[in-house]
Amino acid sequence: MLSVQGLACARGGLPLLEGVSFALQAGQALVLRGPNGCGKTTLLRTVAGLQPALAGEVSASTDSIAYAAHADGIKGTLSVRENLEFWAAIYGTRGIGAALEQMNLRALADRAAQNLSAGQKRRLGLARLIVTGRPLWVLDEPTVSLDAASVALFGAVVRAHLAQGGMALMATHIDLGLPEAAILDLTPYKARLPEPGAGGFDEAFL
Amino acid sequence: MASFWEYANPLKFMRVTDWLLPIVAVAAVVVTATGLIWGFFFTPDDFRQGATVKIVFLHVPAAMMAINVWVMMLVASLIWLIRRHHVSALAAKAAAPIGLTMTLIGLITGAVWGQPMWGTWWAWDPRLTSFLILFLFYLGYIALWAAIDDPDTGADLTAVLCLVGSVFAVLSRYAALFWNQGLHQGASLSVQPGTRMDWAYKAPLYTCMLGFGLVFLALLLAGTRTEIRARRMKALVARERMA
Amino acid sequence: MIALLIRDLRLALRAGGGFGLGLAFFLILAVLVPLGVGPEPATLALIAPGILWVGALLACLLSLDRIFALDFEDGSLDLLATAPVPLEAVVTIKALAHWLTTGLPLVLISPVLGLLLFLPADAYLWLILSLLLGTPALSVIGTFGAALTVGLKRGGLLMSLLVLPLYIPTLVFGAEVVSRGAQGLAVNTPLALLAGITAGAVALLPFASALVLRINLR
Amino acid sequence: MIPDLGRYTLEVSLAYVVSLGLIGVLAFFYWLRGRSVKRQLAEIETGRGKNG
Repeated sequence: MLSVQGLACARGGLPLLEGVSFALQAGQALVLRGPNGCGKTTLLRTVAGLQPALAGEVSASTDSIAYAAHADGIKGTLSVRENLEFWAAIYGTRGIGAALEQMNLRALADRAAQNLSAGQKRRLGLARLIVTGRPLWVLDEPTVSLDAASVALFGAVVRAHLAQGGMALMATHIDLGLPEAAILDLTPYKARLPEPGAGGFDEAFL
Repeated sequence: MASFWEYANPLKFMRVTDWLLPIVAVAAVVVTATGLIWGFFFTPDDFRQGATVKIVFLHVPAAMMAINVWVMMLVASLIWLIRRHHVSALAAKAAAPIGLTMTLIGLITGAVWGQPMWGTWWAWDPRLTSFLILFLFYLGYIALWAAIDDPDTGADLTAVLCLVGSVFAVLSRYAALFWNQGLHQGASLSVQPGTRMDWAYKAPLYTCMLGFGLVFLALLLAGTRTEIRARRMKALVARERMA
Repeated sequence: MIALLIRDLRLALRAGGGFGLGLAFFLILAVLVPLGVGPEPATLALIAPGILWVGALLACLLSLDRIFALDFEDGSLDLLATAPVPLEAVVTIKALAHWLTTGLPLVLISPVLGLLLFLPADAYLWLILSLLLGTPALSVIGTFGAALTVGLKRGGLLMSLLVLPLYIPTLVFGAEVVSRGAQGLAVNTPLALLAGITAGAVALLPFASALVLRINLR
Repeated sequence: MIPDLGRYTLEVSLAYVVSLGLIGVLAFFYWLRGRSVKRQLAEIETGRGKNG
């Protein structure tokens, strides 16, 4: 499970969000909403451990998190199988068969990833998430630039993941097609900047 | 209670340097002018090097500062990496162009001096080579600062570069020594090998060294003030955009 | 870890991976130098150690920006940084892959180019040995430079400016081994120093590279 | 007033002129940039004051 307490994070040296708290139990999904630039990506990267938090705590071992941005880290010159086997080896999981099956990629396993259609690529990206074997998925804009069918596929995969006791933390500004997910609007957590020249230590810059 | 680290507060730094900078600047001009005028007009010619000996009053202080500035940048970078005081990182940033200029002065005065003495503008002598390499390190450091938008990322990356660069600069120095035993006289304070430098030269030389140190300090304070303002300006603009 | 190495090697060897570019550059340089300097064997023999070392160094430099840039663009680097492998190990493996695809082929082809440049017969052993000892340092130092400039626009030129000064000690000692070998002098000292620099760089620089990579990914 | 520099007049005076010139140029740029940054910052700060 994941619990976030009083998290504050910054982008480019400026505090962006503060006092963000939420918890996620097994089988739950949480969607972060908010206008562009409100700090969704920053929050996700902080939770994933890519950047340090200004304050607060993220109580999930980083060992439980699989992070994915909209770039999937797929290598075009490697085949579907090679791509997945690589990530399986990195995460120390065995067997990519289940992921191939679930994403209906078995027939494409030996095709180079650069020859896949956009939807197939997306399926490969999702298969990568399954291959990691991690319970907590942290997804940044997972459905951006996808057609309706792919969005539905994405919803089905996340649902299956949740049904197996997984968790998902997602950021988006469009509809994900996951009505059962809880929604957290980040707008109220916008960090209040100190008054200019208030005499704080390094806040003198702000 | 009044800890040294308080000066790492940008506001306090600005307040203190507000009155300190003019004093340092005036002192820098006075001391440097005294030393150089003394050296240029009122020192005898050396019996072997003739009037060229007067170049020592520029060459040695500049060369000394070229190294000292890098050491100062190294210390400032370490302070930034360990204690994360922004003023420290900005001071390192402000120091680099001064160090670059000092290195350049050292190289140019050396060439102008070397021409009549050794009959060549340039020699691949370990000392000269080391300074040329130091010049490249300064260039790289400044270029890296200039290439990065985010101020904290820039501070972090340049600080690591400064650390790693220092190790390699020292290695290069030994490599250059190993590679070619040179023409350059050994100790910087003896004009001729074996004989001690006369006080007639030493006194103005020390004055010039102090003067160059003060010039560096004045420019450093001025530059750091500018960098603090620029940093604040950037933060304000970013803040405006976010609001 | 081995999976990462295999993946990087595969990527380098497949179409568009850029394998062989450094090698071709090294070859072209060895052809251009006699054309510029003149065919005099004595002159060429004199400058051969330096040319071969400078050529190897530039050929290494040429492929450095591929180490992280592609992985950064397609998001793999973010994923690797959040994966259960230490970033220090990732950086080391990347440097190793770079060495295997760039440094090692340079070492293997260098005797042929030595032939073109009339390198004295005594020097071949030292040429191969010094390149074998020195090119790993070039890869590791270059990985640091690549990590330092990974997120930057126009990072390639800047990286050259940052990396080349760091290459100086390796170049000096490496070329010194070969030219001493060519003159039949003792090579122990520069060889030991070269090995020392490589050992130090391989042992310590990955930590700096991982540190700057983390900063760049923030 | 000007000391007799003998055969090295050119070298010595060149060294002095170039060195002082470089320091002067550097100082001038530091001053120039300092002034422009100071002015820009002042503009932003007063702008902020007006907008609340």
